[in-house]
Amino acid sequence: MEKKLSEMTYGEEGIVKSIEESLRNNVAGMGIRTGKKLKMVTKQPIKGPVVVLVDESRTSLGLGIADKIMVEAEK
Amino acid sequence: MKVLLMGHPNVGKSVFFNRLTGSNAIESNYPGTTVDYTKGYMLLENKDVEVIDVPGIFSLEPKDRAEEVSVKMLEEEKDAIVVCVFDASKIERGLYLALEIIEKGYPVIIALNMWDVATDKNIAIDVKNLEKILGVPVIATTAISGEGIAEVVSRIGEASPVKIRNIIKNAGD
Amino acid sequence: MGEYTMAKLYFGILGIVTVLFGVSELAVTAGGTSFSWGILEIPNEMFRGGWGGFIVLFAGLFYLSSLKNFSEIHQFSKAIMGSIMIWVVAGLDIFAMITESIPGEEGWFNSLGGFLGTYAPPYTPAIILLPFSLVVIYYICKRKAS
Amino acid sequence: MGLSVDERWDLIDKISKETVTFGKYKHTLKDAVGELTIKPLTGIPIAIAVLYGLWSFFGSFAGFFTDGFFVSLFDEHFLPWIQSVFPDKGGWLYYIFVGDPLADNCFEAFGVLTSGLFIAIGVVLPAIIAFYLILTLLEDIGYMPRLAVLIDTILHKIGLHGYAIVPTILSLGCNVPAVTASRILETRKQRFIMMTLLAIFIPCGAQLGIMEEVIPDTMGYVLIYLLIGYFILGFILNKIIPGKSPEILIDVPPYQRPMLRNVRRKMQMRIVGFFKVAIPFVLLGCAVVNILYKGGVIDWLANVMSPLLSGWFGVPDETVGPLIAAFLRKDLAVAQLSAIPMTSYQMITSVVLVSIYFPCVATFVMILKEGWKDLLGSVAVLAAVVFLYGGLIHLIGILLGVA
Repeated sequence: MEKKLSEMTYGEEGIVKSIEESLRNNVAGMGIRTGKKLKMVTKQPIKGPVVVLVDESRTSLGLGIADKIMVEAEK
Repeated sequence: MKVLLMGHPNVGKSVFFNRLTGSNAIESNYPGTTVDYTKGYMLLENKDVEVIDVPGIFSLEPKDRAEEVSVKMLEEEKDAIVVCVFDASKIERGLYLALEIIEKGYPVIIALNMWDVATDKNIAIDVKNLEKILGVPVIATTAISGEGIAEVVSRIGEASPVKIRNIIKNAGD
Repeated sequence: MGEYTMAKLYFGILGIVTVLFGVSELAVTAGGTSFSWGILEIPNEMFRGGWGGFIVLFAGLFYLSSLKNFSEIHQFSKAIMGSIMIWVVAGLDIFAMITESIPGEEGWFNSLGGFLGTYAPPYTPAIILLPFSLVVIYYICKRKAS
Repeated sequence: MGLSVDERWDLIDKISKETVTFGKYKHTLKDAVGELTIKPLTGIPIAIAVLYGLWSFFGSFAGFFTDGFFVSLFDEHFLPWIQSVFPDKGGWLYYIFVGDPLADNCFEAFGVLTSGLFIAIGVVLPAIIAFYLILTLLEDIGYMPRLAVLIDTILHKIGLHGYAIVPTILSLGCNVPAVTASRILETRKQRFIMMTLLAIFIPCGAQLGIMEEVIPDTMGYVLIYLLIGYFILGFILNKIIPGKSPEILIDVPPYQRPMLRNVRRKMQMRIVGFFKVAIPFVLLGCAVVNILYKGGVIDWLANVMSPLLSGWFGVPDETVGPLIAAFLRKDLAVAQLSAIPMTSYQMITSVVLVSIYFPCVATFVMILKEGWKDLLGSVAVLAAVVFLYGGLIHLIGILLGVA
């Protein structure tokens, strides 16, 4: 099922499907790219940032950024 | 000739720097800004060579002013040798930055730092093969214990610019 | 599963005691008079009693929440965190004692009697909990060994 | 020559497939504890415990040196000695360097060599060392990014993001390096908001040390007023300043054991840096204020400013002296306030005023380096804030019946 990164629930894993063009350079250095598997570690309440696990390293993204990344969630 | 240490934040770069230069490090301000960086000297083939510890960045597309300075420092030292220091357990991110620097035509030598952490995480890297594909020296290091640092020093001279085309070709076979 | 029954029982009891300590610290602070019983003294002070008590309370809750599925690493780490929080509060209570004990009222340094007197009971709840919280180290080592 | 982002990743994928094998990885205890500290439900109580530790250590450590040793060293030994050996009692030089010949403690003497040295070495030095020690440890362990993630939600409301906690906390040591650190924020709007908030609402370590020493009972209220001001002003600035506020995007590194050598080097750098800025201004501040007193300027100003000070802010007219000193050093100003007789609510108000009304000269210069337009903007905001917020605190006092 394809959804936004921001909509993933705690502990869910997924594969990045697409990243909005304007963001690609920004998140590239962090190792986030299409085809990469990531896991949601935690979401902060009240529209706070999310923390995802990519290649065993944790990156925190603001919710607005997470909205612009689409993932194919695994179930 | 100058040696630039570049890499992500939190990969033990400053420990690495201390190992290379001993204790004669100087804190400096980048001209016109207030971003701090450290420089020092290391002995290379009986000559004192300046080593600059460039503030950590994730890519050459700066996202804030501190990162802008790092990129500018690289651009100003056209004839520098760049030592890329990565976290070996996050090699893909590291290669991203290294490729960006190689594409700009700098001679690069790669230190896969925190090798012990990668081993703990059961990540195995074929250093010889990586070296063959990239065409630049690749060395496994653990800066905290000092492992591999001597090899980095002895092989700095081997660094030379590589064409990205060759890397693509080598990766193909 | 069975090998952790002891641990669960231990941290269950420790958790309950810790929560009780935390709650009573908060109550004493709100009430406005300090409370002393045996070697236990609960200070009536916004900082150590109020803020510190809040942390002790949460340390207890961390212990209790680690009980379910204790052997699982993420659950067990809650017990570690509970202990670490007690170490923070107790450690700084002890540090405060040390810094008070050395300088003297008259002259530069305290008399030996005055120095030792600072360390006599009663103690704050966190200091009393401290030795019991150290048990977590045994379980960390045990886990590392296996 | 250059590759696009996607091409580069494709290449890395190929390389990595040939050279790297990822084994089965199981979470270690370090990872598990790391996750606990970043999840809101467990992370927030832990953050509260960390702040408790920071504060408690700060108080004990600074108290040990200041109350335990420096106070008696300065008041009982140094002060009587210098009062007796300094020549020409009653002359200008004596007044500037030693101050009040009858004073029995180094706060009230207010000379360059008495209060000036005592504040710089006896009070501020221990406070700064304690603060930077903990801060450096937290940084080197890798806790700061976690704190940044936890607090992002709140800071987002004031146009910043979580990483702004780094300059904010750094600023509790000294505003000067904190202005520098605000460069980690991406846009000009964010940096402007950050610098303005730092300069106005964050008390520096020197000020905290002095407050802990002279007004320990009312200090909590001062901090609460400053904290509330920080968020109110941030919220307003975020609404009125044009520009973008990008969101947080940071790496959360695993915990590391701090390297002693690194910690030592960083501490040394920070403390030396601090003292280069602090000492000259503390001493200069004492001298300037004493000259103005002696020349009658302060009494004259106190009269002129009376309607504003006692009328609008509700503080004694004598606070004009400390307000002038605050231009140079905030710690000096707070120390000076403690010698003026007033009610405790007036004390809270005037300490808050001294803190917010103007950044110290060193900070001022740092902001100027970032651009004079930003500085002018900051000063304009500041003037409005001091006037309104000072009045508001007075009003609250009147409503509570304590002013």
